[in-house]
Amino acid sequence: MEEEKQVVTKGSQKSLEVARNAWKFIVQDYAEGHAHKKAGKPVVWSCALVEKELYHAMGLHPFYPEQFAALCAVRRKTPDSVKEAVRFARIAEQAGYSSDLCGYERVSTGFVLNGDLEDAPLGGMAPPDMLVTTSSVCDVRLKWFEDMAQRLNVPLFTLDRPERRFDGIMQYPKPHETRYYRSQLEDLLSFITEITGTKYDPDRLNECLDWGYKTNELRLEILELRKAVPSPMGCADGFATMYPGMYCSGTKKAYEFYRALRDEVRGKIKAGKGQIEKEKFRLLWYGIPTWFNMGIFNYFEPVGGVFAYEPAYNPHPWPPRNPKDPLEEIALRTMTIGSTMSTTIPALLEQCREYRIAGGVLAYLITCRAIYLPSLEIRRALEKELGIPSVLIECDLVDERTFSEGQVKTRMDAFAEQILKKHESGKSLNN
Amino acid sequence: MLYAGIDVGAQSVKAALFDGQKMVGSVCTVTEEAADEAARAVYADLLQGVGIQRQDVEKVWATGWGAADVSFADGKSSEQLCAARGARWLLPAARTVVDIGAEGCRVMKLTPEGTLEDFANNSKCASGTGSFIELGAVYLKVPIEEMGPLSLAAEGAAEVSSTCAVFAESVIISKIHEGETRARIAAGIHRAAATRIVELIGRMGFIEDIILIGGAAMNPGLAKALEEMTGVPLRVPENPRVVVALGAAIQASLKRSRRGKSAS
Amino acid sequence: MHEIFARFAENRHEAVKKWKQETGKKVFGYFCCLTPEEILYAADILPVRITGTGEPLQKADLHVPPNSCAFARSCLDAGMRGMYDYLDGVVVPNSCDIIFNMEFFWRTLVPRPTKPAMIAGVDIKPYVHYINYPEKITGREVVPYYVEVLKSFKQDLERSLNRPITDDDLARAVSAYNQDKSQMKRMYEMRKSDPAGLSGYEAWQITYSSLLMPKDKHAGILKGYLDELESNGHKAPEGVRIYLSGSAMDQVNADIYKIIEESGGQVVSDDLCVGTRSFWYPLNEELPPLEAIARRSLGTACPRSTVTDRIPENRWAHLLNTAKDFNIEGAIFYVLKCCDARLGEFPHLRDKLKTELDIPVLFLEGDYTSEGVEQMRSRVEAFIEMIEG
Amino acid sequence: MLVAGVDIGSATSKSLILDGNGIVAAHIIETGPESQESAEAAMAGALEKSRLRLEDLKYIVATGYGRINVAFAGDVITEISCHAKGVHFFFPKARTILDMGGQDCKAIRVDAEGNHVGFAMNDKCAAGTGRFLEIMASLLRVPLEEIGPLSLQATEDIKISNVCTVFARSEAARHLRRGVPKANILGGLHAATAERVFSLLKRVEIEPEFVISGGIAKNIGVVRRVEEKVGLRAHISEEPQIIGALGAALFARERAA
Repeated sequence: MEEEKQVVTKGSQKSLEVARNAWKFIVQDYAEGHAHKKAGKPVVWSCALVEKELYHAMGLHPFYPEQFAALCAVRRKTPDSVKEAVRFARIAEQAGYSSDLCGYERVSTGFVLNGDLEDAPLGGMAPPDMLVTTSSVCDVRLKWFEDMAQRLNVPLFTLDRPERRFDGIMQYPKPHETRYYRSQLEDLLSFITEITGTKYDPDRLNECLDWGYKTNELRLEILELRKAVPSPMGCADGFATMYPGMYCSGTKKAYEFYRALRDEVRGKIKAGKGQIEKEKFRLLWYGIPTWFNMGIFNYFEPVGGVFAYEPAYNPHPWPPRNPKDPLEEIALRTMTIGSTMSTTIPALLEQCREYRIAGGVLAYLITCRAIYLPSLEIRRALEKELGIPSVLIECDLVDERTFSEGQVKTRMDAFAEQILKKHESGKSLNN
Repeated sequence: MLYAGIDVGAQSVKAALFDGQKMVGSVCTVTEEAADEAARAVYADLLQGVGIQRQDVEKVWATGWGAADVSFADGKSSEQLCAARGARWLLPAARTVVDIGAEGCRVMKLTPEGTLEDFANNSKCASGTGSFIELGAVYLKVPIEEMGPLSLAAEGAAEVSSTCAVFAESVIISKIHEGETRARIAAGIHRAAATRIVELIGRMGFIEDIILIGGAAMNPGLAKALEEMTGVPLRVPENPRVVVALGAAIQASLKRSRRGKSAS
Repeated sequence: MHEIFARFAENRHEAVKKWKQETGKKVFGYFCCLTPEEILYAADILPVRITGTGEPLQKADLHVPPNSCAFARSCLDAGMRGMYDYLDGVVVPNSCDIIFNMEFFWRTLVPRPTKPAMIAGVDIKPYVHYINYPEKITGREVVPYYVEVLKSFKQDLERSLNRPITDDDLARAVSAYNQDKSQMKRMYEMRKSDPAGLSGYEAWQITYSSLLMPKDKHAGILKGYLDELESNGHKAPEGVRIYLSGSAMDQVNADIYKIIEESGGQVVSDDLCVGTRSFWYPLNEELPPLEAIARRSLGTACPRSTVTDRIPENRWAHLLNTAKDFNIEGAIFYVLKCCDARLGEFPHLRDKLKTELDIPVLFLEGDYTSEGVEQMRSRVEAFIEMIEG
Repeated sequence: MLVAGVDIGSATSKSLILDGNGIVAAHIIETGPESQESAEAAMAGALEKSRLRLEDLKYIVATGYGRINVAFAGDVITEISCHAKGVHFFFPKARTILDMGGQDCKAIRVDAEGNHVGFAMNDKCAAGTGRFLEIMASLLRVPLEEIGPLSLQATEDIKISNVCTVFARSEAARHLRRGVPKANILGGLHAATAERVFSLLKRVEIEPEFVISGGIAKNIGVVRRVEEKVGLRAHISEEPQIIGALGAALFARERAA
């Protein structure tokens, strides 16, 4: 971390040791990926929402363009140059990709168009043998991966998870839905076998799913621990430590990472220690963070505000392990996730109660339709249902050119004044 | 034989006279008058300046935003086409024409033979136009004609990150507070505008020679910023504002031989 | 132009309300050409495509943020303003991120004519129906999956309407749709000639009205009209042959056809949902009707859908064939701001058009206002002039 | 007890001195490039008017865009809280405030004590800000204070479709070139501004009573059009521009107490 300092700007101050060391985990994982490729083994570029245990079971090392774009948002080539994300986004925009498109898409496309896949932070993403994406959550990842596959002339596989809608009650996936998804998982495995020669081995997959399941349980436990007052682990820690769970699920190293994290959080709670000395109010961060400016997560600390909860990368409970039919298990897991406002908004309100949230900072991501579209409804629900004020931070995920610091500061200051006024007047801040 | 071209823009009207070999006269007037009257007045000025009569002119060709309103024109063509014609006549090696006016920026790509192959316009936002620099000058309290020379005096440039011409004001003010010199800020404003323009040039493939025309071409600061960012020398003609009008005049001279497709 | 087509295309709400009053039948609104409207037709319902107003938003701006599809926002605004109060139901397929969310927005924000019938937290007579359309349209199990989705939609409909929808009803719908599709194809065939048999704007009026009229009626009138055009040798004005690609094309932005024509061009084919995509894909009458409907809907080459497995080329295939069959000289992409699927595929299609077919491309970013369309004029003029040389 | 508020906006800087009875003096100047200098000059003006010295003031609060750079201020508070406070002083019944300055336009909801309980601000585009109309006034060569009244003489509001200030300017120039009367162009520009402002106001849910403050409150053309859309008459402070400084001074009084 030390030697990186001069090129990493506006990092966040993390409150946990494990979170401060998460960077090493990422560097190590990239290095393993590059070594894997050099040894002649296959590499996949994957959308972050594909079930990663499959890759580890099939001997693939995955790189994730979304995560890579976020990495580019914090790194510069030289201290004087623009952020790598801006450099790549410009390349894409020159090639006709609209600046209204998702920053992740523009950055990784620019990286591909740049031609030199090593000319990037951490040596870039190793040249892929295949691309895999999913229709989960947003449309962009379909077109984006199609486009990269065409430009790299590399085979692509798309998993389709139909966006299920829940009307009032949570519905268990119907047989035709899991059957549909399961058939695609089978086809994905044959697709991988065809390219790499590696045969599908259910025992190997079960082993990875065991690690994945245990890791997920740990992450759920940590999430539960984070409800403690004062907040032992903030959003800066949360975002810094999501990498192993999001991208390395199914490996022992991810499990060990969260075990250490869980222990540290437990210890902090036991010692009665929070993120800061005197916690006055707790905040929600809705959406993906402003990767280019993670310092924002410490912004309210001088006035006693801490970011306590972020729903973005949180784990969902998994269905029980089904070693006899691991593909069925994965299909069931995936088809249980819902992403309509009918369910996400009430769930978010419930979480705000549980985490004693006093205010919401909503990333108003103008280029990420999936996160952006519900923003105004969430803002209204927080105010109407819980009496919680919120503020919108308008920007892209990784493209700092969209971020107006002065404007954001005024908004956040006024928002803090509003919350503190409530605090002074003796109204309960922690619902 | 003489041919006239009239370029009716939103803020100024330009006219040029072409004799088949060279440009024999040109006028550029900032005016608020209705398009037809303004064109008439500028055309009269042009003829008077050269000292010829209306009947000496074989054809009058209109272009620009108000081209359709020029009642005495024999025909009209788009600005893109006229810019290509004019630029190519001034610089036979031109393959890329960058036309930066007050509100618009467009880049034309030409084939090796000189015909228009493709073009790109700036879309909904005015960064990368002359106005961006103009407003910057207002905020810096520097006369607009001094902006370019001022920026040339700077060592390096301040980062002006705002993409909105109006909001650049707060960025500029905060740069002043940070102790930045006016020259460095002026350089930063030019770089910000140039970034957008380079994006458009990039879309057309950066093919040399690149010629810079339009009112903003007279700003040496912008030309320098563009050269630095593209890494390619830019050619600026002597009177860049009238190149499109000249192109219209040339277009008029070519229209004779075409398959009866006169102006509709 | 046939007066009935013009009436439906230019005054859609009045025309449909009048039809409803005269027939006493039900009308459902739907988003997107992927909707299995044949099932609605089979239930004796008139399916009409929902479009917006292009006016400044009055109500929806409070709920849907600005940096998103202006078309969808405007549709919702029209709904919230009561302009669609004559609808008896609304169908929302999962056809893109924003339309997907229209299910929630329409259900929670647009006043509905009927009361919900709640059982265990579920509305068993929904006003807004959601169709979980697959995003990958070529998977091994996609047809059985989608047939199941359609079955449950049909059941919801039967419950809401209190009537069965039989296989005979469906077969009748399939046949009526095919008749209209064949007339529409014939109309497009007539545009292959130079000059084209119909102008781009005429073709648009005919296409748009087909989305607002019962298909049997539309097919009948269209047949008579095309016969008449053929017998009197009608031709559209000559012009540079343009392929139009882009987002939703309704009464708000259809002036783009006129602008192209006035600039010396003529739209001869397209890749629009109010265009080829609404009829291009026939229904196989040999198959069980639901499967035929499922396959038609899955066969539609929407920019949002993906075919993948290896290198995806279905969008290019449509373009390539059209460009050859219709002798295209230039392509205009009129894409609404923030339309992710369109914006994401554009650079690739543009590059292929230029390098493989040597067809020049003009990109226009639309904002779904009629003034916005007018502002495109000078660029369209320059583009067509460029092609003329 | 004497206290003061200083409001350093992007266009003008304001200072206001308050004692137990009310406003003692206020002063408005154009903001220079340096916030600190502007703050000093604005403060000096008010001190001169009231024949006071800086040492006489017990507490000073700074607000506005340049608030961080005011060395002599005891505290800084955002313009949103200050505007709410200032408006509340004049209009205790006010619940919805529209404040339109040069670059910012904000809608603020306040409670019975004058605390802001919700706000919405314009996005990163300058359409719908005061500067938008200033730029148009200079294009049309109409003095700024006359554009509002002139816009009300419009026989028809020309539709302005461009949201970008610079492009709207060229659109306006084209209308001028087509012979459209200035009043109608201004009508269109004011209508476009009112449209943007209204959509902001809707986001805080308009409740009576409704107050317009900030520089734009002097523009009758915008005020009338916004009133029409909102369906409420707006209260307007006679010196709408000093509301922020007043709010800051009121906060200073609370801090000093």
